[in-house]
Amino acid sequence: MAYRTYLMVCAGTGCVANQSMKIKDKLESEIRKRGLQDEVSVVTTGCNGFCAVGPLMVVQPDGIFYQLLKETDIPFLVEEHFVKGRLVKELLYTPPREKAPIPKMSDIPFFADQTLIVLRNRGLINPENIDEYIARGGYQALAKVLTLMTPDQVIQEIKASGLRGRGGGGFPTGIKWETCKNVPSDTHYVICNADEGDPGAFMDRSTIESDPHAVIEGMLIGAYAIGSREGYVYIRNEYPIALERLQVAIKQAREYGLLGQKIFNKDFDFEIRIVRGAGAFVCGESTALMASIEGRPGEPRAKYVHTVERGLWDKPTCLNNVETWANVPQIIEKGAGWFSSIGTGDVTSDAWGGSKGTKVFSLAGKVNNTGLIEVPMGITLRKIIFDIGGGIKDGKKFKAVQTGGPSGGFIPESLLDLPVDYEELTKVGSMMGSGGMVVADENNCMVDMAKYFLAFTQAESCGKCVPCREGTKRMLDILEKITVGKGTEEDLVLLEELSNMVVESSLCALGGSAPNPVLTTLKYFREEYEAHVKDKHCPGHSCRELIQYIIDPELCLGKGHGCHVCAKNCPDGAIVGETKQVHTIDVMKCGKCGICYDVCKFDAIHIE
Amino acid sequence: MAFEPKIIGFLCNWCSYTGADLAGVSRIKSAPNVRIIRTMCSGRVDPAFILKAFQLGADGVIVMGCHLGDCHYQEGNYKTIRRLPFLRRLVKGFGIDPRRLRLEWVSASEGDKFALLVNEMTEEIRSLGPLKLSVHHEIQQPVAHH
Amino acid sequence: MGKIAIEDLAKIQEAARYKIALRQGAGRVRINVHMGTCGIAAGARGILTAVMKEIEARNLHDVIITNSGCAGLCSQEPMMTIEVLGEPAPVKYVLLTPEKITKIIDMHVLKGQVVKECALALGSERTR
Amino acid sequence: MAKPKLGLYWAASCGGCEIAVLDIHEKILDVAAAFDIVFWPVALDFKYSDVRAMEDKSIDLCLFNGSIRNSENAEIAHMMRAKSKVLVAFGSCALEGGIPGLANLTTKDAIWNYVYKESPSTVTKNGGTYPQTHSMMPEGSIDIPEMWETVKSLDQVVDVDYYVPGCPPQPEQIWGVIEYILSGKPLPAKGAVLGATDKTCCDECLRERKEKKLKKFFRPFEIQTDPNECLLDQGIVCMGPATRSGCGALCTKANVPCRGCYGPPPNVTDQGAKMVSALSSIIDAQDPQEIESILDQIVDPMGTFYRFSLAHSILRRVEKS
Amino acid sequence: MVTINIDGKSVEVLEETTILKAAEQAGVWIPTMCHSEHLEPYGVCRLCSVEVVRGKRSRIVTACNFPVRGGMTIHTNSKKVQWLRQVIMELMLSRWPRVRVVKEMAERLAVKEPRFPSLERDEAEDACILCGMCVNMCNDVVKAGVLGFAHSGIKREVVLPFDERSDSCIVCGACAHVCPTGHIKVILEDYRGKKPEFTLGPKTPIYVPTLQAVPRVPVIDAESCIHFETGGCEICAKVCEPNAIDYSMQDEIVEIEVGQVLVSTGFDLFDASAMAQYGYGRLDNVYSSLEFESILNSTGPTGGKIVMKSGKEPKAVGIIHCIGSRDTNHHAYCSRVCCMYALKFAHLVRDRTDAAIYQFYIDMRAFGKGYEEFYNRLLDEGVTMIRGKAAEVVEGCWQGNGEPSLKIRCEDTLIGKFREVPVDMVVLCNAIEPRRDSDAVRRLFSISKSPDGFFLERHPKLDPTSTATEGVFIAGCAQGPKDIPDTVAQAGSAAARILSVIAKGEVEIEPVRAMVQEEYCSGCKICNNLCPYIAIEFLEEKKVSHVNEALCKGCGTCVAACPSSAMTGHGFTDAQILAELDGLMI
Repeated sequence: MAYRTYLMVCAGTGCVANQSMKIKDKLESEIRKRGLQDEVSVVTTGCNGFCAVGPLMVVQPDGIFYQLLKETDIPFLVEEHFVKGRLVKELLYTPPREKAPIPKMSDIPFFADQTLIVLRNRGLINPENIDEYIARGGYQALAKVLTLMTPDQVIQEIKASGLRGRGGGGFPTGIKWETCKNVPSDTHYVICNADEGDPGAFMDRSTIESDPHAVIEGMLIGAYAIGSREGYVYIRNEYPIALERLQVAIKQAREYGLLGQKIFNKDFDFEIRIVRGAGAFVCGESTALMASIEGRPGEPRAKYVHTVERGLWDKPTCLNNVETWANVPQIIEKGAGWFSSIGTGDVTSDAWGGSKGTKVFSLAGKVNNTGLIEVPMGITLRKIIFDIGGGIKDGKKFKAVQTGGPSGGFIPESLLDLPVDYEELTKVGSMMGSGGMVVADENNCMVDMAKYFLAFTQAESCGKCVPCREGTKRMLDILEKITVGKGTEEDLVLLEELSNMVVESSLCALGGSAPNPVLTTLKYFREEYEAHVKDKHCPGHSCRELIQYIIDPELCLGKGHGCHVCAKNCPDGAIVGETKQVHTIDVMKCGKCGICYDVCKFDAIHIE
Repeated sequence: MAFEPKIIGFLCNWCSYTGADLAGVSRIKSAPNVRIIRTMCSGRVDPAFILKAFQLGADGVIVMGCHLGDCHYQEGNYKTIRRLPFLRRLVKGFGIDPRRLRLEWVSASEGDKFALLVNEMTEEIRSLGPLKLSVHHEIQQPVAHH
Repeated sequence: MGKIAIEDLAKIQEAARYKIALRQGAGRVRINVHMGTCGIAAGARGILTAVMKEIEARNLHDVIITNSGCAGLCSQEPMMTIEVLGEPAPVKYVLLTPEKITKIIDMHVLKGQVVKECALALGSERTR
Repeated sequence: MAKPKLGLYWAASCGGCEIAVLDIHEKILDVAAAFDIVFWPVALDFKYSDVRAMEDKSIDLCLFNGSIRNSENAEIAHMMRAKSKVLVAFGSCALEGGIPGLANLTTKDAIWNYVYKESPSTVTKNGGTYPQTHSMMPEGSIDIPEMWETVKSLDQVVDVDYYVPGCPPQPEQIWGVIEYILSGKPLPAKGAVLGATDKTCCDECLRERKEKKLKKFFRPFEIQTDPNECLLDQGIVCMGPATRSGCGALCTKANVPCRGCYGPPPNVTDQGAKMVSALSSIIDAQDPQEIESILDQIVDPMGTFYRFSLAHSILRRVEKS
Repeated sequence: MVTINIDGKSVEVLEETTILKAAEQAGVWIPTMCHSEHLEPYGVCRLCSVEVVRGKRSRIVTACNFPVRGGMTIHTNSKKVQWLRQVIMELMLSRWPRVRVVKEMAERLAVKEPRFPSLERDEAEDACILCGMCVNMCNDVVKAGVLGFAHSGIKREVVLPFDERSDSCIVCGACAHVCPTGHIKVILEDYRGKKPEFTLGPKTPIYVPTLQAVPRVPVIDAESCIHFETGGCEICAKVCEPNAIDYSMQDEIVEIEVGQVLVSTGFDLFDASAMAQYGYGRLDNVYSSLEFESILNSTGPTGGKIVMKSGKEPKAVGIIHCIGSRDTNHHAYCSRVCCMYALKFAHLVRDRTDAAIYQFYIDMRAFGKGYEEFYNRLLDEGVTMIRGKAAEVVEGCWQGNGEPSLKIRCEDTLIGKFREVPVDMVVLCNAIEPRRDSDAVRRLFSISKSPDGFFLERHPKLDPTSTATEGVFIAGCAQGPKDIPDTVAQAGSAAARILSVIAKGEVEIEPVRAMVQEEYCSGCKICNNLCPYIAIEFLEEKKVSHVNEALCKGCGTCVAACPSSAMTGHGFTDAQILAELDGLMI
């Protein structure tokens, strides 16, 4: 039956965690209560990207964007909008530092400035229904490939499109497919790396949750091009919803004969198996991933013989990231020219000459609109952070942005106008990486941030080679010393030397990129290190040993009239003073837990 | 005159017969009552021969063979050691005193033992007296069926 | 549906096209049934169902049906406004009955002629 | 020319052999047609005086079954020898004493004492009386034959022309003999055994013989025998190896060991001694005590090995001192 | 082939060989810490990092596993490479300061002290430096799959499955062999009292038995070879150019039909450990005569030098006669040969060392030709002959040089006194006894044995080489203890007897034999397993038994046993014996 209105309820992990499923049920019951169930259909979709304001819903065809929904709002919302047709202002999105809400989703800057290729179906289709994917033009690319194009033509198309690996390396996909295809072997494997070990990165998860079939179709096209009959999706076990949606998608694809024997009755068989990652970050690296699929412990091996020549079970294997595979159907359907028109540089002569198409970033950190964004290559950091991201939270001042997850580097304010693409980011010491983007503001201590990321990579080091195993631990020890105020000048020199050594001589990319956060913070925020070392002072006010909580007498007495709230809550009993009098913090006893800072309603407590 | 028992002796060629020969050679005195039949091995002595001997009027039968393990044919005497007790049951069944049938091992070097046995057996049969069987009066030989 | 061939792709696409199109907000004609509390009392709900039945019967894919609040003219309820892409101004129909709906859909939505007798006015209120 | 005369007589017999003659079923009519039966006391009412009245050798063929147990048997035996050209010892009793021959295991007194005195079913008035050969009755004197101390086979009393073994001889064999005689072919040498072969029962037995190494003997009811395996291999005493064949191994086909009723094979004089010799060489024991204990498992050696041939064995009877 | 340039030297190597091998060929040293030529390159210590320049790009790669390609220039000692090595060395030195391999490499790379402490510092000298060679050896070469890594990152360690002794460990010691720091130890058995060969024997499962072996080719001891245990290793096959090693060879049993057999199966040496008082198998340097022979043998484990287990020359040697011979508890007979070889031992010890020699004998039986003269010569050479059976050999410290030597206690019957003779080495003259499996061999050839257990000859004087069984002959110590001259003589006579039969071309058989009259035999098979000579076989098609005349000895047991008297015996038929009976009874 034809509905007049569709409620696209976001069912991405973020929103589901915020009870969007309960909201969906409430919506359905309210609609049924009012007898509108034949007119208004509730559809769960993949993640829309705007996780900061989840759980969210888009009313189509009107395109109205409701956000920060609570179960209690639903009865009123259904009554007002669907019965009476009036918008509910309180639930609309109001950009930070503005008054008027923006009802139309397309007008909201967060969405407006994005260019969706990989995430074009997000929020529009129910990922667990293959018909809706097909309705959006799904599997047309596969049909086109199987009927009109030879494998070589497909490879030429991809090469022409300038598509490069979205996993972080940025290796030209076309060349990778071509080399893999030309390796003589009875078996070729095709792998989708959905391990996504970076903390703070959730692009692959959303892509699979919103549009699993895009990945499947991409792999089918890739397999046809390379001549592979077997594909693996190596997906983290920590992505239950994505795993389940992928399994449903594969089952439906197999029912439609899009997987298995004689696809589209052509002489092309292809089967996809799912292998669940056991939670090791190192298994994101291609050779470690393949070792894990083969049942061996996830340890990388030297890649002097590329995995396209000898990969899984020593057979030629083409491994690409989820986002890379998801781009393929669009390129085939809309043509390489359309794809290469987006992004920077020129790939006609040199495959490494440009960064084409779009990149999905997971924008997080101290920015207002945290969420998943897909932006064209070449967009500047400033536009991402301030236009799409909605600027720094609580009006704080921007300090740095870290791209590429724990293997990426920090980029200072001076380079905000840097166009985002593979070459530019690598030039400044960071890297495109998987697409994690963490914004830090004035209250973030660069040394502490570097230590956080290094601690992650050090813990995740497989421990096989000496530089990474021992080197990262020694670097971490040094950073530990610095953050507790025991760092010396030589430590900084030593830290840099160790970092360079680990980058140069580590066996795999994990070790090779783990020092990036340290190197870039040393390069751009040397003064913060000096502060920690010389003045024993933490500019970002976050290294506990180096900060000091002080009560401002005027505010405490003037505004708060000595309300004594901070003293009551202080666990160490470090705050001296009676009500109605000025309170002071005994420096020796103060455990720097920060509770007084939080509870003081009058902002009388500052951090030095 | 006194009852002279007729005793049939079945001696094996390699041990007891040689032993008897040794007794003779060493001039050992012994009773003449034992009439000797030589067989290649004590295993060759068929129980029917022994019954036949009694039927023909023998008062006693003694079978002599090599000691166990010494048999020239390795296991001949092992068969005899099983046949004689079996036959002794039939002999007892026919009402003949089992002492009239003896089995002894005499090796090639035991000439004296052979002589001793002959004397001993003769005295024992003499004490038992002649063996009277009703079949003795049946003159006719049972016709062998062929 | 068992194993599909390439042709089936188009069939599926066609079947689900209407649903997807709506979701993208693409539509040539937009019918807005005014359902303020009084509108509903005057039978706007019946009008809305009638409109939907007509659309479905004619298997139209480019007509958006929405409802909105009260248009203000309580006396003329139930009312609906039809905006057609490319036409200068939306047309408001008043005192609607399910029967009138069929005629309006045929004449205005399909053929593009405004049904004078049912129409109240052209254009819409000016908002500052 | 006149039909040849046929005579049958049964001395100490159970009559089984006579019935076996009838067992040739309709062929009895051929016999009746071919022969002029002149003497068959068990079947027709012939009188001894009739036979005495005949000339000597006037009966062409006489089938004499049953062993010689008393004076009457001997008297008729001698009479039939005189009256018939061909005297055949018909059946195991005539040939070797048979089951009645087992009386030689004991004495006449012991038998009478038990039968007329001690057996529980005998009612004795004044201490039980023995039958007298001559006794006076009011009606006159009665003479009954005198019971012999030893049972004898026919050829131990008179000269016998041919022997037909078996208890009873198998009907096919009987008919074979009669048919041979009717055919007028030259008769085989005197003393020949007809109605049987020169081989032993094993030849006709269908059971498979494997290795014979026995540690234990069983009586037929003690174990569940394997129908295809030689009974002796399974430890059951079977007289088959020392018994002439001709019966078609009837008993072993019925899962019962051969009793030796067809008598010893051609070259064997004493069936019992031969069987003892054969059995003892397959006993698997070397230690005297173990041998004794195995032999104890054969309960009645005399009865087992001389069941039919005791009267005709080398020693013929047991000496009671 | 590909030409590359290493530190200025150009070298031609096969393509795909690693830089390390190419450098070796070019005589350039590259440090390695986790490399062994038995294993696939593991590339974890990164010390072998070198700078490779190809076209305009230069990068740091590990030499041990980087495949060489044409037109490559390699700098193994550029400033950057040296710096990298030093920092890596500092890392290792800070964690394992006392490990010899690490200290040596650090010295060689001019790294004195690490500039930073390590929280995981391990003072042990045999600490595990996580080079992974043991794990790879166990999994890839030996294929026992016992060792493995546990935990990741800094907590990585080599572990046994569940930290318990694993059954699949075949104690091949390969991991201990390849471990650079001696962290892995193989617990060996206690060799106290064991023969020198056990300690001085071949070190590897594949070895050339002795230099005089014919053919002189190596042989593989299947019990201790890893390949037969786990199917792995095969290193010997890899290095053998003519690849003559075939693991699938098996022992073959070949059946040959012969007419006659000469059983000369030799003797066993009496196990002297049964006489505990002499300490054989319990005390070191107490050898049996055969062991001493192998020590004297120039191709033996000691190459002919008379040395104690410790490798030093003995100062005094005691030779004790009649161990197990002329002894009612063990063997009453005299083993006949000991006296003479004991004298030979004395002579050789006198010849090769300047040790004092003591002989403990009961009677010196030098009965052979030239034997007595040899004995007198020995006396002249100063061998001390003590007439008296040695009672006991005990441990005792004599020279005081810490070498635990032995003492032989005995009663010297000539001077009527007890004596304690201190010696360094004791040689026991073990008795010659019949082989342990002689009963089985005897039954195989159906020959009997004499009371002392050796094989029984047909006649001790007249016919010592043949046996009661036709066609089976015996020679040598199988028939009784004897020395080489006697054995040669006896063997010669046995051979002559055999050849005489062969020369005649036909075999004389017994006239007296059994025979089956097939018309009377009904196949009751009672006779089948009676015959000790297996002369009676059963003809399946005719269903009758049949006697093989060649084998039948004519004992007649089967004739008596045949229930249907189908079996008759030529010369001793029933009729003949019955006739004898008749004759006797008149």
